[in-house]
Amino acid sequence: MIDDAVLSLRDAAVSVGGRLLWSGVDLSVRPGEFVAVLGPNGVGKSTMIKVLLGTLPAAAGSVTVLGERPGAAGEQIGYLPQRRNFDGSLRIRGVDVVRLGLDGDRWGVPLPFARRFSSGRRIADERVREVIDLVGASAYAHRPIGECSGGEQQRLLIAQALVRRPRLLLLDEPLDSLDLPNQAGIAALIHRICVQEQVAVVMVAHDVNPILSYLNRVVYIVSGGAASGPASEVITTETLTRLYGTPVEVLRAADGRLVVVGGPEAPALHSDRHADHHSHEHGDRHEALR
Amino acid sequence: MIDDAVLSLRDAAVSVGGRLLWSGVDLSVRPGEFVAVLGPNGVGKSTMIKVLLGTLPAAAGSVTVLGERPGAAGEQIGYLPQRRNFDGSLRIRGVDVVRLGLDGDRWGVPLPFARRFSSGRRIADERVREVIDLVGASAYAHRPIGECSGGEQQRLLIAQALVRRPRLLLLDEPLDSLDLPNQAGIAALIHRICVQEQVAVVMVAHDVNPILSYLNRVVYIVSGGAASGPASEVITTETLTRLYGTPVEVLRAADGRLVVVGGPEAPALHSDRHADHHSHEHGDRHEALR
Amino acid sequence: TTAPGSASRSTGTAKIVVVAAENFWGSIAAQLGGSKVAETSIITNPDTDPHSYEATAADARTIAGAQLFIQNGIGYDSSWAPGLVSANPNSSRTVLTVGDVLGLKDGDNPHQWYSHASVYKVIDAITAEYQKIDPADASYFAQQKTAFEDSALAQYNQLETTIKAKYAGTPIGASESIVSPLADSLGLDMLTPYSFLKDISEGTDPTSADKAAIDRQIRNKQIEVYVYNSQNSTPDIQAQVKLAQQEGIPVTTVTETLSPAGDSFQEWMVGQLQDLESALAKATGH
Amino acid sequence: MWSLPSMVNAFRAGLAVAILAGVIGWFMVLRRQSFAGHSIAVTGFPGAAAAVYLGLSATVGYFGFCIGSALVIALLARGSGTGVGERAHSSALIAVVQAFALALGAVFLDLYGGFLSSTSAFLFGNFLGITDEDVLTLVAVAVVVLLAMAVIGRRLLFASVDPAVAAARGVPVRALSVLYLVLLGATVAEVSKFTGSLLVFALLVMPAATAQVITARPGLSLLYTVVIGVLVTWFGLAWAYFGNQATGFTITSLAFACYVLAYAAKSVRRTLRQGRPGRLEVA
Amino acid sequence: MWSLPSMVNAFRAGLAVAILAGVIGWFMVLRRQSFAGHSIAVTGFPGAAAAVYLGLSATVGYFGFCIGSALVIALLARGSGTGVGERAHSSALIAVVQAFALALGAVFLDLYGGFLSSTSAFLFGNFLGITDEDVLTLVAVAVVVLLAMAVIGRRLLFASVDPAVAAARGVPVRALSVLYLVLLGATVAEVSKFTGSLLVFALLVMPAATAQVITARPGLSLLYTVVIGVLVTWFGLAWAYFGNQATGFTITSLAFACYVLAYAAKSVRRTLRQGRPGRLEVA
Ligand SMILES: Nc1ncnc2c1ncn2[C@@H]1O[C@H](COP(=O)(O)OP(=O)(O)OP(=O)(O)O)[C@@H](O)[C@H]1O
Ligand SMILES: Nc1ncnc2c1ncn2[C@@H]1O[C@H](COP(=O)(O)OP(=O)(O)OP(=O)(O)O)[C@@H](O)[C@H]1O
Ligand SMILES: [Mg+2]
Ligand SMILES: [Mg+2]
Ligand SMILES: [Zn+2]
Repeated sequence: MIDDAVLSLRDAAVSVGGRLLWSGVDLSVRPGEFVAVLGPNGVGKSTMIKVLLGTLPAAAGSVTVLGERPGAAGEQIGYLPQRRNFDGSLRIRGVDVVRLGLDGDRWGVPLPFARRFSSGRRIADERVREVIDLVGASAYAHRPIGECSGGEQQRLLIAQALVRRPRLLLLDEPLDSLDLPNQAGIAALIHRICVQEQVAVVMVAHDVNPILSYLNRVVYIVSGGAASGPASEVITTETLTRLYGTPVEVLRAADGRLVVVGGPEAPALHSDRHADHHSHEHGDRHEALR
Repeated sequence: MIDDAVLSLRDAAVSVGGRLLWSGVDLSVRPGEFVAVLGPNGVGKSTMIKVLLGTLPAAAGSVTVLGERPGAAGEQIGYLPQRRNFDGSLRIRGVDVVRLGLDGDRWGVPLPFARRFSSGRRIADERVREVIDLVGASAYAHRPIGECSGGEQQRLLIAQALVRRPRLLLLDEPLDSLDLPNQAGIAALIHRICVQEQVAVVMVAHDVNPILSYLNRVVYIVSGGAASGPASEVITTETLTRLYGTPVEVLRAADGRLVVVGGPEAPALHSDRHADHHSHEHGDRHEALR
Repeated sequence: TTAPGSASRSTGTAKIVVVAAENFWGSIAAQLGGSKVAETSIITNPDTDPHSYEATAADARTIAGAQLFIQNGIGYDSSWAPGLVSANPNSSRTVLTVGDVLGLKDGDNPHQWYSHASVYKVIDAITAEYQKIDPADASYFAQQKTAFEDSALAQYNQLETTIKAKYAGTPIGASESIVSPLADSLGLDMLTPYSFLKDISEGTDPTSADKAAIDRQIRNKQIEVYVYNSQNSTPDIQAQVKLAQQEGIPVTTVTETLSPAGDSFQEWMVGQLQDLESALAKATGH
Repeated sequence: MWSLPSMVNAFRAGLAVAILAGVIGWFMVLRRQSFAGHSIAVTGFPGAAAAVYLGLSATVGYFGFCIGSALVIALLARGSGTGVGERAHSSALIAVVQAFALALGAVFLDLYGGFLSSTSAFLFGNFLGITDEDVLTLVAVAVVVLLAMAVIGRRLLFASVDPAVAAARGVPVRALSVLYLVLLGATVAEVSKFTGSLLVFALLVMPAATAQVITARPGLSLLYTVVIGVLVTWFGLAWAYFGNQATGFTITSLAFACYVLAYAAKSVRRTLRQGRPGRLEVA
Repeated sequence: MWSLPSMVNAFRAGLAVAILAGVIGWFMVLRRQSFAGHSIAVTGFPGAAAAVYLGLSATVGYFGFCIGSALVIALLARGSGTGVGERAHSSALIAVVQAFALALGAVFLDLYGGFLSSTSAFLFGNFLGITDEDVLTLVAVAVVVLLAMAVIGRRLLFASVDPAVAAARGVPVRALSVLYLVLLGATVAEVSKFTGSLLVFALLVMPAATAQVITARPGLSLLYTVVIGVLVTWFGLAWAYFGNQATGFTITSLAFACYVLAYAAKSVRRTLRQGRPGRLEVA
C-alpha cells in the first residue's frame, strides 16, 4: 500500500514564520482516491499543499510525492492555488493560461500560426479546446483573463490544472466562487477523472457538500496535528461536531446523499484556536489529535 | 414602501465592455431586510453591487441608494468586494485596514500615539478592537495583512465592512474561504446586526445554506434579467431547479432549517448560458425572466 | 548622393576637402589652406555643447567625404567623431587628432586651443598634412603658414606677450578648466583648486571644501580677476560671479567655441584677451 | 562648520527636504509608485531645457514638466481602483512617457544649446549653494505640500491600501491619485533644485523603504521615515564637510546603509524564527 | 542614403537591435519589469565610469554593471513567485539599488575625470558610428541572447503569467527570473553602446507596450513587437537621414506615435462598445 502510494507524509511537521502549524502528520493517498482536507481558517491547509508541491520545506518528517521528494515530479501534478486573481491589465487570454498548463514547462517558444504546420500543435490545441469545453469556459476563453468574472477565472484555472492529465490533483478550494450547478458539475468532473484515469485528488474545501458523495477519505487539520479517516466515519454529526468544536449536522437528501450543515449559530468565533492575542508570535498551542 | 426603501432599482440595465448583462431589473430593499443575490457565474452579480456603489453607471433605468444617487451616501455603506487578496509584501497590519474602514474617509492624518491624548481616538480604538473580536480575528490582526491566510484576510475584511455601523451592507461572497463554523458564525453575526440595527443586507452568494434561515428575500439574476421573491417562495426545489436549469434540491434539517443541495451531476456545464463562442463580443441573448 | 569633393579629387586644381569637428580648429585650417582647401566645421553653433554632441547623418556624410579630418580628441569629441570615422571607412582620408599631436591622452585638459604653444603645434601639424596630401602645392602651404603666423595672428601674439610681461604671477580665479591653458600661457597664477575647475568642466558635483575655498579666496580678495565660461555657468558659478562683483573683483568671460559664430579664431581670441587685459588692468591698477 | 553660511543653510534646507521627501516618499513606497516618482523627477530635465529655450525661467520648466508628467501618468494610468497591484501595472505606460519626455529633452537641449554641464546641476544639484531666500522658498513649498498631505493623508492611505472599498466609501480615489502625483511632482521640482534628481530620488525612497521594513504600523513608520531622513541628511552633510566628499554620495550612502541594515536584520530574524527541524518551538 | 557606409551599418544594426530589444522588451512589459529594466540601463553608467577608472575598457564596465545590477535586483527582490503583482512590488528595492548605483557612478566619475564626453555617448549613443565589426559583435550577442530566449521562452512565459503554478510544475521560476534579468542586462549593455541609454529603453518598452495593447495573443503580440520595432527603427533612421535629425529623437517619436495611436484606437473602440443608454444592443 505504501509502495503504490501517490503521496505519503510520515510524521511530518511544518512551520511558517517561526510558528509551528502542525506536526506528527501521517497520510498516504493511493491512485484513484479522492481526499478532502478540512479544517479551520489559518490552520495550515494551504501550507500542506505547498509542502506537497515542494515549494515549502517540511520542518520535520518525510514527505514523498509520486515516489520522489516533493517538487521532483511537478509535471505530473495539477495544482490550483487558493484565491488567485488576475488583474484587469494582464494582456493574456484565458486560453493561453490553460495552454501554459499543458506545455508551459517545455523549452522553446510558442510560435504564432504554428498550428497550421504541426500536427503535434493541432493535437495540443484540440486538448486545450476539449478541457475548456469540459469546464464550460468556451464562451470567454478568448477574452483577456483579467476581464473575466471571479467564477469565470476559477473555471479557466481548473481547466489549466486538468489539461495535462496529471496523476495527482492538488486543488486548494477549487469550488470557491463557482455557482451551484458548476460546483456540482466540476465536482462530478473531477470525480470522473479521478475514477476513470486513476488520478489521486487532494482537495482543500470548506463546503464539502458538492464533493461529499465522491469522497474516499477526509483529512482534518486542527491546530497542532491532523486526523484522517474514511469519509463515512468522519462525516457524521458526532465526529464533525467534535472536530470543529461547534454543532455541525449531517443530513441525508432524498436520493440518499449526505449533506453537511453548520450549526445555527456557531460559538466557534469566540473560542478561537489562538490562545491569546499576543502569544501568536511564539507558536500555537500544540494539541495532537491522533 | 418606496419612501423608506434603503435602495431601489427601477427598470435598471447594465452593460460591461459593450455587452448588455441584464436589463429591466426592479428591486427595492427596506431597512432590516436580508437579501441574497444568486445567479450563475459571470451573470453580473458583482456588477450589480458596483452599480449600487456608483462605481459603474447603470446603462438605463433609475437607481437610488439611501435616498440619493448611487455613490452619494458611501459613508453609510459597508462594502466587501469579491476575492480581494493582499499580497505578502504589503506592509500594513490587519488592524490598520479595519481602522481605515472606520475613519479612512476622514480628512487629516493618523498620528502615532495619538490615543494617549485623545478620547475620540480611544473610543475609535475600542470600536476597532470590538469588531475584530466579533469576527474572531484578534489573534492575527496585528500581523501584516499580506501574511494572513485567505480566510483570515476575509474575516478582517468583514470586520472592515462592519466597523462603521453602516445602514446598508453590500457583501460580495463574504463567506468564501471561511471555515464551516465561521460561515455560520459570520452569517449569524450579520443577521443579528441586520435585525438589531435595522441594517439592510445585500449579499451575493453561491452557497446559500449558511444564510438560508436569515433570508427575507432572494434576487436571482440570469442572463438578461432578474427575478426576485420572498425566500420561502424562491427557495424550493421546483423554483431553484427551474432557475438554475439543473436539478437543485431543498431539504429540511433536523431542527427544521432548510438546506440547498446541487444535483448529483449537473448538466449545466454544457448548456452554457452563452449562445456560442464567438458572439460574446456582441452581447448575450436577452431572456426576460419576469 | 556623392560625397562633396570626391569627384574632383584627382584633378590638379581641386581643393582639399577638410572637415573639422570644432570650428576653432576649422578656422585655423581654413586660413592655412587658403584657396587650395574647402573647409567645413561640424560644431559651429555657439549654443551647442561640444562635450555632449549627438552627431547627425549630415555629419556622417561630411566626414565620409573628407580628405583631412581634424578632431580634438582628449575625450572631448571622442563619443562621436572617431565612431563616424571608423564607420565610414575611406582610404584616402587622413585623420588629424589634436591630442595625438600634443601627446595628450583622455583625462588631460582638452581645451588646448587656449594654449598658445599648442595652437602653434597644431598649425605645424595641419600644414604638414596639407603638404603630404598635395605635395605639388607644398610651397603654397608654407607661404600660407608664414602669413597666418606672422600677420593673422600678430595681434594675438602681441596680446599674449604683453599680458604675460605685465601681469605674470597675478592671482586669478576661474570657473572651469577651460581657463587653465590660457592661464598657463599667460603666466597667470590660477588659485582656484584644479579639482573644482575639472568638476565644473565635466559636469560633476564639486565638493564643499572647494566651494568654501573659492568663497574665501573671493571674500579675502586673494584673486584679482575672475574668469568664467559664459556658456557653462551653473548655479555655483553664478553665485561666485555675483560674489565677485559684490567684492569689486573684475569679472571677464571666455567661451567654449567661436562666439559669435562668424568670427575667425584670431578675432575671437583677441576679443577675449583684450577683455582679460582690461580686467587685469582694472584690478591691478596698472 | 557653522561659520560657513552655506553650511548653515544646507542644514536648514536639509531638515525641510528630509521631512518633505520623507512624507511624500512614504506614500510613494506604499503605493509602489517609485517608478512614477523616478520618471517625474527625470522629466524635470526636458522641462528645464524647454523653459530656457522658450525664454522662461528654468524653475517654471521644472515645475511645469514635473507636474505635467505627474498629471499625464495619473490620468492615463489604468486601474480605476480595483487593486493595489493595478497601479504598478501602468509601469509600461510610465516607461513610455519617460522615454518620450527624455527624447524631447534632448531635442530642446539641442535647440537651446544649454551645456550639458549646466544640466549637471540638474543631476547633482547644489546643496551647498543655498541662499537664505532659497531656504524661505523651500520652507514655503514644504509647508504647502505638507499641509495638503495633512489634509488628505488618511484618505490617501485608505485609497492606497484598499482602493475598491475606499471608492465605495466615497473617497475620490482617482482625484486623490492625481493630486498625490501632483504634490510628488511639486516636491521633486522644488527639492531637486538643491539636491539634484539623483539625490531627491534617494531621499524619497530610501528612508521610507527602510521604515516600512522596520514596522508595519502606518503612523509609526511615517515617523521613522522622517527621523531617518533627517538624520541621514544631517550626518551626510557633516560627512561631506569634514570628509570633503560630494553631498550626493554621502547622503545616499548613509541612507543605503540604513536600508541594508534594516533589511539584513529582518532577514536574519526571519531565518532564526523559521525554526530548523532540530529546534522546533512547540510553545 | 546607401552610399554612406555608416547608414548601411545603421540599418543593419537597427534590424538586430529592434529584434533583440523587441523580444527582451516584450517580456519586460509582460512581467512589469520596466522599472528594473530602466535601472539596469542606468547602472551601465557608473559601470563604465568604474571600469575606466580601474583601467579596464568601458565595455567591461557596461556589461559588468548591467549584469551585476540585474543579479542584485533578481536575487534580492521578493516574490518567491506567488503572484504577478508581487514582482512589481520590489519597486522600492529597485529604486534603492538604482539610487545607490548612480551615487557610486558620480563618485567614480569624480575619481576618474575626463569622462564627460562618454557621458553623452552613454546618454545618446552613436547610431551613425557603427563599424562592420560593431555589427558583427552586435549580431553575435543578439544571436546568443535570442537563442537563450528561444530555449527558455515558453517556460519564462509560464513563470511570468502564473508563477505559483509554474513553480509547482517544476519550472525554476526564480532561476528563470535571474537568467532573464541577466539577458536583459546583456541586451541593454550591448544595445546601448549604439543607441545610448535613452533610446534603448524606448526600443525595449514602446513596441512591446504597443503590441500588447493591440492583441492579447502571446505569440502574435511578440511578432507585432518585433515588426513595429524594426519598422520604427528603419523609418526613424531614414527620417534622421533626410530630415537631418538626431536618431534618438526620430525613432522615439515614431515609436511613441505608434503607442499613442494603438492606445487611442483601443479607447475609442471601448467607448463605442460601452453602449449609451439610447443605443443598447440586445442581440
Ligand atoms: N473589464 C471587463 N471587460 C469586459 N468584460 C468584463 C469586465 N469585467 C467583467 N466583465 C464581464 O462581465 C460579466 C459579469 O461580471 P461579474 O463580475 O459581475 O459576474 P458575477 O455574476 O459576479 O460572476 P461570479 O459569480 O463569477 O463572481 C462577466 O461575463 C465578465 O466576463
Ligand atoms: N508569509 C507568512 N508569514 C507569516 N505567517 C504566515 C505567512 N503565510 C501564512 N502564514 C500563516 O500561516 C498560517 C497557515 O496559513 P494557510 O494559508 O496554510 O492557512 P489555511 O489553512 O489554508 O487557511 P484558509 O482556510 O484561511 O485558507 C496562517 O495562520 C497564516 O497567518
Ligand atoms: Mg488556504
Ligand atoms: Mg462576482
Ligand atoms: Zn569645455
